[in-house]
Amino acid sequence: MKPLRLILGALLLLVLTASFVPAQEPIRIGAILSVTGAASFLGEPEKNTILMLKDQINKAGGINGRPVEVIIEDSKSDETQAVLAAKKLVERDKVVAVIGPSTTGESMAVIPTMTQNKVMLISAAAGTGITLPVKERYWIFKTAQYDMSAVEAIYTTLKKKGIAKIGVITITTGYGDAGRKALHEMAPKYGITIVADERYGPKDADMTTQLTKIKAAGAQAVINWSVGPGQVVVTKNWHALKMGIPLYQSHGWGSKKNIELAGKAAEGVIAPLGRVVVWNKLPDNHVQKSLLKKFVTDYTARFKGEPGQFGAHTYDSMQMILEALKKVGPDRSKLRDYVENNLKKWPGAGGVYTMSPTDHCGLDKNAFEMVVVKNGDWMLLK
Amino acid sequence: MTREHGIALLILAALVLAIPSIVTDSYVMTLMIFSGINAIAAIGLCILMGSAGQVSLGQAGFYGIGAYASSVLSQSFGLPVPACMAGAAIVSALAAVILAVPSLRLKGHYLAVATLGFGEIVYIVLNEFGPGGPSGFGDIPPLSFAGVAITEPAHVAWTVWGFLLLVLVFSLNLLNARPGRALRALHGSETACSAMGLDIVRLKIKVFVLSAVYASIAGSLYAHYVTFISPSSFSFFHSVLLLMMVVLGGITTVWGGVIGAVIITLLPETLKSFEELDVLAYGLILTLSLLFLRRGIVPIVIDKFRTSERGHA
Amino acid sequence: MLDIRNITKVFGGLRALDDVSFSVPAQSVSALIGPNGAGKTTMMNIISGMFPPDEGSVSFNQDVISGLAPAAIARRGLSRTFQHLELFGEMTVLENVLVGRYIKSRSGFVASGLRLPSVRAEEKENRERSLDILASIGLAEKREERAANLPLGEQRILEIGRALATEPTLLLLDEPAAGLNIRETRDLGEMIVRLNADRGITILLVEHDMDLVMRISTAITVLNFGQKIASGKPSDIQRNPDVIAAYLGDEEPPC
Amino acid sequence: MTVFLQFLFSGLTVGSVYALIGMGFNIIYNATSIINLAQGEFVVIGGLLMWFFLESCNVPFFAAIGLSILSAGLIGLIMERLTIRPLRTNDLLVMTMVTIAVSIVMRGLLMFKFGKEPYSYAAFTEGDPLVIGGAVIQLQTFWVLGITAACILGLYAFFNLTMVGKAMRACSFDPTAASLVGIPVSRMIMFSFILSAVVGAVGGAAITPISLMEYDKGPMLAVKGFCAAIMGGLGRGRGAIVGGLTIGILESMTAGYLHSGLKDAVALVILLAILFFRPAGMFGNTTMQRLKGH
Repeated sequence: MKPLRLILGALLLLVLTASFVPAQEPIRIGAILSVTGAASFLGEPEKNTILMLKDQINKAGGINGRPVEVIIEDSKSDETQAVLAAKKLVERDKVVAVIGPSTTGESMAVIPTMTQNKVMLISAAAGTGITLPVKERYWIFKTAQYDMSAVEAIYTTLKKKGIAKIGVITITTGYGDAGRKALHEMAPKYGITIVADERYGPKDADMTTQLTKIKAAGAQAVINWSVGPGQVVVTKNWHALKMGIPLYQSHGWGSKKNIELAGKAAEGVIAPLGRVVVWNKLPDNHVQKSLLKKFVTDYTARFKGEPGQFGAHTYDSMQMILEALKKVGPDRSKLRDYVENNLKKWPGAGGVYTMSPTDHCGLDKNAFEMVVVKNGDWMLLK
Repeated sequence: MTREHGIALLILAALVLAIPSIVTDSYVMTLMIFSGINAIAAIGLCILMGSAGQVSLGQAGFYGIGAYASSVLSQSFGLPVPACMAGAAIVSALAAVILAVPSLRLKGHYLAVATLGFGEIVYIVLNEFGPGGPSGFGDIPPLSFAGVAITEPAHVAWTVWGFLLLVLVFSLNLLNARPGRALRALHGSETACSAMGLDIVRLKIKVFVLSAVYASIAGSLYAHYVTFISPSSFSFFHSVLLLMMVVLGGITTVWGGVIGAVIITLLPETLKSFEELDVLAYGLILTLSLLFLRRGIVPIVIDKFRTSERGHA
Repeated sequence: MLDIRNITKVFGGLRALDDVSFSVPAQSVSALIGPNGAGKTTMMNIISGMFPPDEGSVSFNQDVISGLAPAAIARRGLSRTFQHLELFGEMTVLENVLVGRYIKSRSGFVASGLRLPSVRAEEKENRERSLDILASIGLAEKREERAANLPLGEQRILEIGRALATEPTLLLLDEPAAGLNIRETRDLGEMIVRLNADRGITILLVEHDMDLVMRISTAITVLNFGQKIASGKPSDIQRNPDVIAAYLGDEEPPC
Repeated sequence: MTVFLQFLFSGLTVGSVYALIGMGFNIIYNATSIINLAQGEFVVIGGLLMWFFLESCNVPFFAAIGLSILSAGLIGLIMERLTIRPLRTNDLLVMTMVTIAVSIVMRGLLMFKFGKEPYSYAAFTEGDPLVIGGAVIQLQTFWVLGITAACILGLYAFFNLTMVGKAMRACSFDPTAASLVGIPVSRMIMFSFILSAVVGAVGGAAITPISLMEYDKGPMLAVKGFCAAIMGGLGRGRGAIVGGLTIGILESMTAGYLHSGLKDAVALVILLAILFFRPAGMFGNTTMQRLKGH
């Protein structure tokens, strides 16, 4: 009987002392990312970036002494799963804010949940519908540039080069579709005619047919809007066909992996890329340079590969939330107000943000640099 | 309907009524809602396969038609949600007739591929011509009845599981009456059925339509609950998922569809802790359950129960 | 009641039936016999519409039925059993008979699903009639048994019960005694006679058991290699030299 | 004309891969009547293993091909041993569902080992694309076509000239009779899995330099290959080839002359039309189908 009582006593003591130690309750941030499934190329760097920033802040002592915990839910690139994840994060885990989801569809799917529960969402997807109309998207922000901005960056270059007739080839996913709509919408403003509008599936093996059609239609440039293997296959086919017209890619092109996979076919491909991809080509006095340098070097040191455009999305959302937490503390509503009103000319990895009650994205076409592939590396297009 | 089915239904009804007091966590509630939605579609597939012996790899097509048709009707024409769901069910039924009339000449794998082709065509059409294209569209009116919106999770759960109960009662009634017996007979011997004067083709078309209507109801509920839909939720993978639910739960009874749907819906959530390996774990669990529970969970449990009962008597 | 006119059926190069004609008079117990491969089952399948004849016609109550689908023929009151049993093995004995009631009832999908009063009434009647049939064929006690679990003899009887549920005027029995022991065969014979006498059902029987055939049938047609070689009363058939020769060739003499 | 040729070449390239997958389906179907929906994963395994041996282990080209084939065959063997053999059921539906579950396991393993990004390696022969009638063909396309042709010939020779091949054919006609004359049917089933894994893997290795390969490409490939096999009539080698090429060319022509967004839909509609008019595929023998039963 005695030893048992002793153990019980010891346990009691342990429990008591444990509760006396000021073990700080962590601040919980949620994230819904397409870690697996069709959009996993987005979720992977986004997740890594968040993990890295979390460890960095905790190593530096957390937020006012409280550690930060990030609960990352894999949405499997599926809207139903994303909704489930949002409910779990908001109601069970009681997170202060949510980062993600990675795709427009999933973001749209979780908006009602976030709005009902009054929790800020900073999406990593580009779709305009995510933050517009702002009145109905009170709790929703995003760090991904509008597709419109990337299109404008491309069209500005085209106009400069005197190209007026283009062929468009897009992937039949939400990403490609959003790009396709933006390309059509902006074309008249820049005096550009789309002479061919082709599409392909995310797992298609050969796009020669579509490119041949574009060429036959008399296009002076090809614009491909996709992410994943498709953009490499298009590049290879474009190269093999010796089309004699330049190939432009979307901002999804910004991964060294693509140059590697396409080999010499990638030479001369032009794309509007975020500065995170070409940070070492920036002048030293650029506002984003130092933070990008640290971000990319840290990332590469910890994970193989680069964070790329998509890592930058969650880098910025995570930094915004952390900054707001430091300033106003873990209050869902105050965090939202801070992000909306206090981020002016705020340098991030994806660009320089200016948030306001009428703009919950805060980026424009200046977030992009036009970049050309040369000798297997990125070069700023002059 | 036999007494056992009646008792099971009563228990289920009691559980459904008690949902708000059992489930307080809205995340679990959401899981319940999705399970219920999947179960409605799975029951249709159960009757189609287990009773009439037809395989469909295109059930997600009807699910998608139900979701899109109902959403468009309610969003663009402002019709009340129940009317939209009924309208969507009619559209799905028509699609089912169009598919069934030529396909039912086909047997086994050929029929499977015809339904697969149908599902893919629906997916492509939604992708190309659906409102919002591949990106989908949102702001779909929420579930409502007589003008009162149903958005409270517990109320949505009641609605979904209420539909599920209705579908179950309807199905059990049907299966234990003239048409249902004919369907089960069809599974046993088509030769004998024709000698008994059964019009096999019409029966098959009707059961196909029935399964399409169930899938359509499920799709409509999904759309009005999530209020955002895109084609990716209605792809081939969802057809396979529904098939997996039915086979795992057991195709010989509609309860198999319900249990299978709940398990398949909950499984990925419980595997989250495996992180990177969750796909692998999911696949392994499916493989093992199919290997060891090949007749399906519900039939095996029922048999166990019956033998033990007999053992005691 | 049933008139078979010049039926020919060719499978590949084989003439399974070659210009066969005979008729089954109303209220009779007729039998179709012949050695293995004579074309008896082929004839049964043609009469019941499982496949069409190449030439010739089948008339039932003066209407040509050859070319109709099996289900359409069944709905005209011609039911059959199968040599290789075609029961609904996973369903209960009672349910098997209830399926037979299909064409005699009308509840559709929606009415049944909603269990409307009309459905309840019809179900009740179907159940009563089916139980009557089960009682008359001696399977009432096994009504909740799975059909596949019955012994062979009872399965054959259940097939007859199921056919009866369609309320036929003509019943085709394809080797009903195959695999039955002597006692079961005797019971079967008595049952067939009773059906014929009590319910007024005309019966056409294909059977190998000559004892049974000779005892119960009123008219017999004999096939050999697809051709009709004899027809007449049992006593005439037993004495017919062609028939004896045919069966001797088959090493299975009648009686 | 040039444009037409270009569409045709594109269709042939894609179609020959469908044909190879369709043949893989047929090999297993003939031995077991199972539709192996993990067939697409064999193709992915072929491509990714080839990359692994070539780029990661720096094995010379021919050795890499040999190793890939060997490993794929082994994976086919393991799949049969661990799932199909213990199952021993006549329930084709459960068997087919098991192949789906196995394909999920394979995807899980591939994701774990290779991650989610696409892989590629250099074409088998270096050099500029060939120009025929103004249309451009990548050299790798010839490899794909050549390998498909070699597989067709090889399989033909195997099934018609070797003892094992003849025994496998016997099993597909009538397993009971085959086992009566002393053919070990279960071993033939095992061979069929090995063979179909190898055929799939070879196709995967050949197509990767053109289309890239990633862990989750399998299901789409399986669906297309299945359609190819069905279009030609399940179980008919010749049928799968014609079916695969037909679908490939149809897709390419639709994309070229109609609209690229509709290419998959048009191919499917035509597949359905063929099925409705010839319920056992273009070369399927309806009576055979009826005799073989359900």
